[in-house]
Amino acid sequence: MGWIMPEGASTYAGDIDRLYYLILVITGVALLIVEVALVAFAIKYRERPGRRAHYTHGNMKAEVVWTAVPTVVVVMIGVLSARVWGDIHRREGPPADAIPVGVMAKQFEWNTTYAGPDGQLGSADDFVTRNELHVPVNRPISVMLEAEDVIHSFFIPAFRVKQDAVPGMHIRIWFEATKPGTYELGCAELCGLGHYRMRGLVTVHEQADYDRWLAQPRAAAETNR
Amino acid sequence: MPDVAHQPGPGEAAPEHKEPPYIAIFFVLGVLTLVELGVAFLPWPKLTLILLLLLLAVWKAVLVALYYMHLRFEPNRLRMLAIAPLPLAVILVVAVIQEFS
Amino acid sequence: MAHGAHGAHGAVMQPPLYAEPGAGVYNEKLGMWVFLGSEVMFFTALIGSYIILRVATPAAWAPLSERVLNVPITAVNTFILICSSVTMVKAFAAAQLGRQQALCRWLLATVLIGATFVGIQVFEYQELIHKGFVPSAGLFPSTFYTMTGFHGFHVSVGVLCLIYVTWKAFRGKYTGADHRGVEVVGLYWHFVDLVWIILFTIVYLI
Amino acid sequence: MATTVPREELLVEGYTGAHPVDDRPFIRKYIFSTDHKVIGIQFLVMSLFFLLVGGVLAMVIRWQLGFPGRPMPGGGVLPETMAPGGIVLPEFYNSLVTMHGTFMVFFAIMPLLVGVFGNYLIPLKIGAPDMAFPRLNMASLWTAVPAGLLMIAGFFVEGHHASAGWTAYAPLSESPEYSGVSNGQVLWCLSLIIVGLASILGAVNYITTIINMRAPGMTWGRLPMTIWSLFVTSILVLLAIPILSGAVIMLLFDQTIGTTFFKPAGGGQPILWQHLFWFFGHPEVYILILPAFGIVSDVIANGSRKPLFGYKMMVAATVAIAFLGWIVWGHHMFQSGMNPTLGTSFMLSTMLIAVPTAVKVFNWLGTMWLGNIRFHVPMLNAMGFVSMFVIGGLSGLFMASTPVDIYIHDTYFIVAHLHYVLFGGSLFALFAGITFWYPKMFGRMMNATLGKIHFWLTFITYNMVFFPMHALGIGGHMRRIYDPTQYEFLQPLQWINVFITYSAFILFAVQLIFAYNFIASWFNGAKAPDNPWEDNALEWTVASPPPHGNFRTVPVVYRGPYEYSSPEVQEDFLPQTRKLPGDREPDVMPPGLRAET
Ligand code: HEA
Ligand code: HEA
Ligand code: CUA
Ligand SMILES: [Cu+2]
Repeated sequence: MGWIMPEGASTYAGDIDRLYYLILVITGVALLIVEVALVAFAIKYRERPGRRAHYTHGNMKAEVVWTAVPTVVVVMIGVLSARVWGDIHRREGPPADAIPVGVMAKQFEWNTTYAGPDGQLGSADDFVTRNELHVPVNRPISVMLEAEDVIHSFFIPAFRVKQDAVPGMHIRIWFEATKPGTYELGCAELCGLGHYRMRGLVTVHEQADYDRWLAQPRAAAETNR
Repeated sequence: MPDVAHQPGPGEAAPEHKEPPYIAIFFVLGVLTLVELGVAFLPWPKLTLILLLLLLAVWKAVLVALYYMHLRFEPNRLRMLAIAPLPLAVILVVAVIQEFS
Repeated sequence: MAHGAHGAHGAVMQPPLYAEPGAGVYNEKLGMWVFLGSEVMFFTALIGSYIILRVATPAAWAPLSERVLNVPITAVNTFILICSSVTMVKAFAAAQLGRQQALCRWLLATVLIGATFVGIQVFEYQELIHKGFVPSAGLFPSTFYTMTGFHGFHVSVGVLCLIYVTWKAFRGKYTGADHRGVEVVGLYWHFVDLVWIILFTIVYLI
Repeated sequence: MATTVPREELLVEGYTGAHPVDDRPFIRKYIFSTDHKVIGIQFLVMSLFFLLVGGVLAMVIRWQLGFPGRPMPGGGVLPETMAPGGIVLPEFYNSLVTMHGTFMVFFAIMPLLVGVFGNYLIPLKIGAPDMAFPRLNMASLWTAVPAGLLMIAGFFVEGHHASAGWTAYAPLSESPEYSGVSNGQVLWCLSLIIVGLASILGAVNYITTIINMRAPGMTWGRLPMTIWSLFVTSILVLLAIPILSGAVIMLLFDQTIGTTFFKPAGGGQPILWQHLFWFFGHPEVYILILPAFGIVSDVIANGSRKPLFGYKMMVAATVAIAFLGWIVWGHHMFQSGMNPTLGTSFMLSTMLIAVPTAVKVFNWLGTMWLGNIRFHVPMLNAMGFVSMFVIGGLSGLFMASTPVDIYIHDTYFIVAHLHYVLFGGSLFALFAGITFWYPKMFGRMMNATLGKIHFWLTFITYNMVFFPMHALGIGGHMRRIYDPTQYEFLQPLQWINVFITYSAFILFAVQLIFAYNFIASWFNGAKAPDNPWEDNALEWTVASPPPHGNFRTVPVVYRGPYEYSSPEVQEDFLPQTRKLPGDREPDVMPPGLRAET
């Protein structure tokens, strides 16, 4: 338990975590100021016989300070956040060399469509896995998110990726995993009684491994059709 | 501030009160409706039509508010209160339309 | 109104005598205007959704000439509602001058014309439903029935209120000095008319 | 009180103040009463009941989260469709979460803050005999009650109660084929439409009353912060609730008559529901906090025996929050598929809203600074409010930052935030407000010792319940999940859930102290003096409880409500109606009063 972010495994994680820690420090300081002042005043200015409160209606200078300082601080947080946000949701879309993957969410499973050897989604050699997502390490992955029934949310905590999948919409996101291994994929939007078990696994392969995996299940998928 | 409680409020029933041109407004409203009907079926570009029709509708609405709801004769404070929600309506529609256009 | 709010005589159509200057109008009128602010937002939700959905999915709206809506009859109905607004405002003018007979007659006319509007709308609905234009038939009918339906509901409530006011008028409850009921119900009535003016344009003509 | 004018003599045309004898029959006095004070107390009873219901639902939620799949003690009484053998079903869990949020927001906190304090305090504090429209006021209460019953009825209908969250995201909320819920959701919609109508009627009344019925001398610059906050809140209610009503009506039609506003299959837009809901929803959360700000401002000034620091800035901040509150709704939708550029604008506006709130926090601290602080129970709760609300507000900044929100959106970080602002904020302020005005409402004092015990135990256990939720959120724990142990990465965090659950049970038990104190004091509390807290505002110049009609004659106001420790008088308080030699008469004076002075 604590305030430490779990280990990240994508290119976003660094930026997001840094921003998180920055805000943690800023808000921590603000919180400390407020709580310390509150406790100190409570002790120092508790009622004592014969004392009288200082009669004042305010102080313009103080007001200006505590309006201006928070303004500067939050605008700074805003500007820094906007930059990271802009990197994630790039105007020009995912990098050109990204591997396209289709993810169709439905109650209560994730169906992932991979492009076949032609590298194009929507062609005859596509194949599908259920509740599994396989990606190579250090390659941008471009995910086309769709939903069949209700809203779901594609959440890979280790990658700091979360995006709603909305029926009727085609939402493209991208990410790049940086560490091989297996990670959990969860659904973060209430989608019905099975929402809590709408779980999948993401496997990040070394490139060679990935190529081998890509070669193997294709036949099976074709017979499945 | 003057002792406002004793002055007859604006739009109050004073005997010499002159009636606003209710009937004239009525004819304007009727004519504007006819114009709208005429305009709607003109073979003009869609955007022009929409803007023109909206303009006519707002014109009519403003006439109703100013004269029939006698906003024209009300204190300023009330007039401000009456138009206060309109910016919110615009904010909502304009922001959400960004999503889909 | 109940105790405390107003005296029995004199300045009932003014702000309370014993208070700081407020909006400069009497309570009931201020209250109605405040309430109308809320109504504006209600119709914003419905009309705004219509606009947004229409921008998002233009294909769900056929060109004007191919739509099933009966524009001529609705144009007549629009005119009818405008007529009811003018009779309403004439009733108010009569009330201001304390002309009892004129007040009753104009109010009665407003009730009848208002009810006619509702009647024609019901007829229009029947015709449309007959043609298969039912609420579940797509985006256009969804928005159409919700907007015009809630407007019709408002008109109907207005007619009921007007009937009550008319009944009171016939019993001579309104005077030149106190005709709050007439003015307040009038504000509501004109507002409903105003909403229709907007609706007619954006639903039937655009 | 040393007033120079013999008030009893001054009768004003059109003013019928306090009734010397109250001869209303029982039913008009206590049930269908038009007296704002009775209505306020009726709202109090109603909403405390719903607070209790919401609390009970929370306990069931906590049981399931702490011990997923284990039969709940006493759960055997629940029907098979909810918890067979005492084991909570996933469907039932979703209903629990939905109804916990719904009851707490719409039937507990909102009526407590707006219905209770709006009704009880507005006429008294501005010096009016009653609301502008007493009968409308009664109608508002008796519209809210059936709505609440309708909401409860949902538990007993075929299928489950509404279970798409209190935010009711479409299309889940409107598709029985996906949710398994039909009638429950319909009742949820109807109930919200009706309770919305009640709120709007109330708001119309409050706004009219505050604008038009302030006693002579009660200028805008002398209004207590409670009244300012309630005024601004009422405007938010007036303009935000109809948006919800409209949206819910469309949702209802989608479900019942087959329209397709939010149904993608028929060309509708699920995102539109979210926009409408949050366009209402964010103003709504400020509806839930602004009155709390007002109550706390009044209590802190009273407790510190010092004028409120920066009154004008406090008013300006309230208004600024209300304005900005309309342009930040998108921060609930950063991950919804909303246009990212729009997201950036919403982030910046959300950041800015921290500024007026900061002004408020520092002004409360400024009020305490160099004060002479009395730690009565209301003051303790008000200080609890400041220290806890700040945590909730600051956690809001994490979520306002779009990239960070990617990770913490829909996790327990949000749950922690919302409980810190709603419980740590609104509910602590309510404890402050209820204990502060209880003597006026019931003419009896609450037990101060029990009050202090309740405060400290609540303060501690409350933090034990909700502070660890931040850690869960940072660990990635999603919200609204029935069984967190399904995920491997959450299993190491499960002990936190267990800890929270035990703490929550204690927290609930501690609330029973409050319930006991509340009920027992009603019957046996010490008789309350007219002005137990030595406050300046108008309600403390009349008897406890005040008579029907409030003031015997028109009160005249000579100053603002925060003149504590003024050098002009010996005592450390100076009532608003007390005329000192140098005081000018208000510009507007009722004819009767003017003639005599
Ligand atoms: C009383 C109710 C209340 C209040 C007052 C607030 C106040 C704020 N809220 Fe909160 N919010 C909720 C109730 C409330 N919220 C609820 C119920 C939800 C969840 C809804 C759901 O999904 O179910 C929610 C969700 C929510 C989200 C969506 C999260 C998500 O779903 O991903 C966001 C995102 O931006 C947010 C932000 C904020 C901010 C920035 C404030 C600001 O107003 C806070 C400002 C206050 C401070 C900042 C603290 C005091 C200031 C200082 C001490 C000054 C010094 C400090 C600095 C300037 C650094 N809130
Ligand atoms: C003001 C609002 C409020 C309050 C007070 C609470 C109080 C509590 N909440 Fe609630 N909660 C919400 C508003 C609130 N909550 C909302 C809006 C959500 C989101 C819903 C959604 O996702 O859709 C939520 C969600 C939520 C969750 C997340 C569920 C999930 O996502 O799966 C959890 C989990 O632990 C939880 C727990 C608790 C607990 C343990 C309490 C405890 O504090 C309860 C303690 C008990 C009481 C407060 C009752 C005391 C009674 C009295 C004082 C009455 C006295 C009576 C008389 C005098 C007669 N809440
Ligand atoms: Cu899918 Cu939650
Ligand atoms: Cu918000």
